[in-house]
Amino acid sequence: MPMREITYLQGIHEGLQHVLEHDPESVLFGQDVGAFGGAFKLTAGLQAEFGEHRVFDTPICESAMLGCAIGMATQGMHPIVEMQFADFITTALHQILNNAGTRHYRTGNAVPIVVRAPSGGGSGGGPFHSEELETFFCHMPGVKVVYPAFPSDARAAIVAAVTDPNPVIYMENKTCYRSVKEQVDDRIAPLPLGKARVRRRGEDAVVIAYGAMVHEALRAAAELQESDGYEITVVDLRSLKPYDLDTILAATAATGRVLVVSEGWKTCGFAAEISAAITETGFHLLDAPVQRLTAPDVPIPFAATLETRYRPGAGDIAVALRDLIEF
Amino acid sequence: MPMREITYLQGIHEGLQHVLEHDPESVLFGQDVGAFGGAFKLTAGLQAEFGEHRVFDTPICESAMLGCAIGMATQGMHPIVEMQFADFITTALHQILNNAGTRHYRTGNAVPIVVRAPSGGGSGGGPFHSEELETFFCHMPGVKVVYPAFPSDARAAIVAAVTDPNPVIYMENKTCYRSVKEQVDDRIAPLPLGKARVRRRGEDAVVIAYGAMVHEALRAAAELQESDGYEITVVDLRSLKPYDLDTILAATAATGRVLVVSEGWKTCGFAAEISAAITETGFHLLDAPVQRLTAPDVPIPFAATLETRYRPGAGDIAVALRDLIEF
Amino acid sequence: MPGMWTLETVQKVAAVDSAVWVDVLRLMVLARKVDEQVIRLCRQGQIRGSSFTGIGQEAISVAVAVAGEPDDLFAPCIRNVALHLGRGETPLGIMRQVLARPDGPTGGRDGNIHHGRLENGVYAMISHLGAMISVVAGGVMAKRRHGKDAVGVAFVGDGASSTGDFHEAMNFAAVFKVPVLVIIENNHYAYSTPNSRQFACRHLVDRAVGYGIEGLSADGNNAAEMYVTVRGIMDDIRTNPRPVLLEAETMRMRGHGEHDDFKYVPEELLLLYHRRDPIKLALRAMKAAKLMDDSAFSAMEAEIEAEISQAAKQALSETEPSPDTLTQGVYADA
Amino acid sequence: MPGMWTLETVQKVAAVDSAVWVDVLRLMVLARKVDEQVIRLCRQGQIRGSSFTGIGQEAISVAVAVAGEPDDLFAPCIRNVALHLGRGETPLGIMRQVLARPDGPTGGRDGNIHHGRLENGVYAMISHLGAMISVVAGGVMAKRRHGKDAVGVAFVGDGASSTGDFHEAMNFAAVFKVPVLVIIENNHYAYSTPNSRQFACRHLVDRAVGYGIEGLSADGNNAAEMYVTVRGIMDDIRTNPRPVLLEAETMRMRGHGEHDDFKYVPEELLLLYHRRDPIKLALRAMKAAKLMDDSAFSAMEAEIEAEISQAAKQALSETEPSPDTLTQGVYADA
Ligand SMILES: Cc1ncc(C[n+]2csc(CCOP(=O)(O)OP(=O)(O)O)c2C)c(N)n1
Ligand SMILES: Cc1ncc(C[n+]2csc(CCOP(=O)(O)OP(=O)(O)O)c2C)c(N)n1
Ligand SMILES: [Mg+2]
Ligand SMILES: [Mg+2]
Repeated sequence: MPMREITYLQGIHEGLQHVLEHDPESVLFGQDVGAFGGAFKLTAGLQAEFGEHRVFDTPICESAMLGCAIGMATQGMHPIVEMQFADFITTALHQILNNAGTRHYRTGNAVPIVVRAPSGGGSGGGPFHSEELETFFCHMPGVKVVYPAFPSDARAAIVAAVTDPNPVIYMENKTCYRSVKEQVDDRIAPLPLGKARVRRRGEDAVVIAYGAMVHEALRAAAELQESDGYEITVVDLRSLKPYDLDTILAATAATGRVLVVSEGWKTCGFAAEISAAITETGFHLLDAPVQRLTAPDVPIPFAATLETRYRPGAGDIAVALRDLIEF
Repeated sequence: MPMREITYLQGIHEGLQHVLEHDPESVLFGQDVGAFGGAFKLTAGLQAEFGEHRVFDTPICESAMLGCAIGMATQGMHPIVEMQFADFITTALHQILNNAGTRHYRTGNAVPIVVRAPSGGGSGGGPFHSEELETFFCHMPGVKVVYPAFPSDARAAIVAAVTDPNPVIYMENKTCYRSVKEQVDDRIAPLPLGKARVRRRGEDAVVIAYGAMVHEALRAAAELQESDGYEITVVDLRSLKPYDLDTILAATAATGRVLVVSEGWKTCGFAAEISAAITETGFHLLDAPVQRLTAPDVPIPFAATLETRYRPGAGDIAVALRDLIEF
Repeated sequence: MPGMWTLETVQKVAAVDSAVWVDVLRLMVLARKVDEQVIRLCRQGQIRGSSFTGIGQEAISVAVAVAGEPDDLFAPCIRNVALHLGRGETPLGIMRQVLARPDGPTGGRDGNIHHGRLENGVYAMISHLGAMISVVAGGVMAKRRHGKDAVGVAFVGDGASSTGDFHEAMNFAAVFKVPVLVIIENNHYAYSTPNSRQFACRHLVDRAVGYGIEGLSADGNNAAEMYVTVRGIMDDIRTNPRPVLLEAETMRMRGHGEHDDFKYVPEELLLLYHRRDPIKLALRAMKAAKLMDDSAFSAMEAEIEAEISQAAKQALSETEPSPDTLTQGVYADA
Repeated sequence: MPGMWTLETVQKVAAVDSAVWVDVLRLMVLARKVDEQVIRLCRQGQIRGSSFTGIGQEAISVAVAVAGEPDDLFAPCIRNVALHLGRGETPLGIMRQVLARPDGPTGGRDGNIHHGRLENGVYAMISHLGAMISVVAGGVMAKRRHGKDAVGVAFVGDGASSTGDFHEAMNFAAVFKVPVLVIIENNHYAYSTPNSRQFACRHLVDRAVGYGIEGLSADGNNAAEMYVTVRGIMDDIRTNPRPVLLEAETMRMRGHGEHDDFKYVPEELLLLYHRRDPIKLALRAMKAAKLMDDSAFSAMEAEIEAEISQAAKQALSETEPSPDTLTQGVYADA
């Protein structure tokens, strides 16, 4: 098959297009996603292609948007809701935690909704347009969470999320939108939810990462190989709930040294979960304590000087890995 | 000083009474907290004592209640907001995470609000009246979280929460309301936030717990002493953010074996944070991997048979401790 | 029948097939007696926690249940056991629900009133007030896309009208012209909080104009008026899709739950509504219209009571779900 | 001045001290030129991300800023730089804010428009639309308990009126009779979404009746009408505390942010509002009333421009905060 280069944003776009084309029950809605194409122009052209009936704008009402999606989903539709920024979901978490997340357990009725959550900082979005909220969603029973890092996975994860009969939070990283590119062909298969992917292999240590941090980790690994000759495994989780404990443990066994990286806040963050899970089930595999490298417990600052320090980067990861290996 | 026995509920009530009496800037509001005395009769008599101006009912609007509190707090008042059940905060988390939690960092203006969150299951509240949401709050920068287990601490924690210049989520456990009693005198001093209390000492293992789980842990420790002669340390965290890492590490050093117990959900729960933090800073102190004992990732079920299995109890803790000690 | 009606209403009532009134009365009695049975079980300590009933408010649910078509969708709240019963739930199902039995509508996983069977078009509520209006709107949008001429009905209380969710859903439905009837059952209290501390407008139906939709009021204790009003709206929005707001004034004749002594309600108000009991009013009118007599009514009551006590007995003989099922079914299988 | 006014309005306008009109005009020009400077900095790549301005909507903020008393509280939104400037923020403060300088109102921690100085009674907004109305209501409640006769003013857009937070806060303020003026700046669009897809009522001010409060409309591009209207309401609710809703029709003359080419806005609408530019309208009226002439206006412009370019130069000469301060001040010290 011929290959072509697409961006992460195109990956999501193509995933949406694929779903809208092949699944007549799918609809996409959110603020400004129609003719305007969304705040990031990610949905540009989809309304023109599939019609106002399939791709449409809503008023500004996150709770009603999610409630509407739940109602549709329980009647056999496959709604995809775009939050303009992930940050605004906190006005309506009850619709996800309580209404969508508990429904199958309580009634046996499936709620196949997908909530797209443009996430993450790095370009001056400030405290209300940069949040990483995966921890909230991963803590919710009945909810699944995906977080692709590469364009092909982003595309495949849309298909998987829409196909899954459960509420899926689709985390998408805004800094990856245009900066991350990949060669892909036109075959689109759903991403297997719950399966990580090892992006690089080495025996000195493993970095467990997701979203934009996968790319920082890969840069750090390349740097360290060059500078110190260290060989680093990089695990791209791709799916956060469920997460792929088998792959994590295998990498732990192979390296004995684990660094978990997240651009979310530290306390009670997703990185803690991975650390705790490794401790519980793979303690004997460890040559050094599992370390977390995360954002500090600070609102996401606007100034470039502050945000650069705030957000873990390849340099920070390299330092943490060196410390870990030389522990 | 003469001693008398009070319940956990009375502890909170007396704390509120103390604050309302001594701090003219304090007010207490929420749904039905006035003449009716609240869904649990916890605030009974306070409106009669302090007047409608200080203790008042609101319409059903969690976001406006919290917003109003933030507005008052920035003007020098000390509002205490009662959520009728903690579960309903998820309709308005943005007011805590974004509006209260970021304000001091962004503007230098303090936001001394207290949000009372009646939490926890155990008596058939079902999925929407039993939630344990401390993980959400502990993940929020700029927010503090207390969770007392004993009547005297409950009383002192109200005073501390109101005195603190930051947003404080005051977790209170509904099953403890009438079942937990303690001898107290009339001296009321604020609880030092961030300080745990060791409730029992032993060298075989330590249980780190909070809220209702402290009592289950104490029962388990007593049982194990009797049945197996094991000596268990029980740490009552009392404050979850900040949490008392020094006390946790000291207990880890003394026992080498740590069980973290929480009635919240497992994945990304608060117990993971404690496990990760011990691993990071006290790995060398461990003789066995830190274990978590939490509720499973399941909506809180209503039936007694299910809820009893759902919620960690003294028996489960004893089993986990025995496994840990015999690791 | 009470004298405040317009000629038009009287004519509408008269035009309804008399069998409907028997259905309406029967369903009100059934709901009342189911609720009374639940209260007995609660008093006997058979039910975990408190119990929440709709005693005094039956006419509203019954009107909707009887007016609905098979494809319609409903979002009941905590006062609508009559809606459940009218849309296919059985007394046995209710007994199993409140007793947390495995064969009940939520298999014992949810609390007493948070049930609903989607196969009957009835959504299981969540407690968060106001949250279900947008759900039923979305459900109706889906049904209509599937070619069904479904309409939706959501029930909320006066207190729930203060929530942001109420507002978002009303505006959303108005913008998308979704055929949902949102009924505010104004029973004067939200738990202990009276209307005067819940809102400052004269009537909650005054909110309709702010959504650009019609708003109507009806006497929530008058089953005939409720039925002709609800039926009229549902028929109308079925062919001319749009949301409508209906405020039904009524009274909760028990505490918020059985644990609540509702001393905050003035005696006179309860007395007034006691005289305006929806079953009494309907029975009197039907007797006057010769649609019912004492012996037929007694027979109806007896039959219903027998069914309910049999249901309670059956449910009591069953046991709660096995703890081993605790973690099953959190997710739907792919 | 435009001819649609009632005699009463004309009389009210005439009764205002003429010095006020000069203040109003000056502040509009200042805000416009500050916004234009921000746009220049944005184009030059000096600003992170996009920039959000209030060009075309200045009259609304200015009316409030000039009408306010020292104890009053304000919750501006993203189109209200004029409110900030009118309540004590300096052009230098704004430049420092958009350039994320340590001496700016948020010390570079927050994005360009999310600032406010509490010492001036101005709350720093959060992005979550509608969330600040209840905050300003709470602030006013506190001030009144402290014996000040403060009133509050919150600004929201047409889009924000769809949020649950808008509703909860309006109802809350109505129940507690909090003196807040909530101004909906209806600029016809919420980002790309036109009014027709945002709400279905005729006018957003129709929502007032549903809260049991007064609702007024005013021409948001007519500074004189805005001022007399806002001043009248603020004076009135100061002594007779209660919330009021005011819908001001206006137009956003740029994109949602500078990244947005706003092609979704029909040319004619922009042309219409271009002719109705609030500064032009005010200047023409003031010239007709001999309150301003060309040379005085040029002098005013020149003076303002000098201040702004000096402010920009100063702010540009400073540097962003040291990364070492990143974790400071998340909590207030006990
Ligand atoms: C968002 C939210 N806040 C608080 C509650 C707690 N609560 C349950 S019922 C109730 C009163 C409801 O009053 P109303 O809507 O009038 O219904 P009624 O009980 O009178 O039928 C309250 C406050 C809730 N369920 N949801
Ligand atoms: C709760 C919430 N949802 C979504 C957004 C994203 N958002 C920011 S501004 C905006 C449009 C606002 O329109 P309007 O209220 O009319 O204000 P205007 O920009 O026209 O002044 C949107 C959707 C937000 N800030 N908050
Ligand atoms: Mg009510
Ligand atoms: Mg607008």
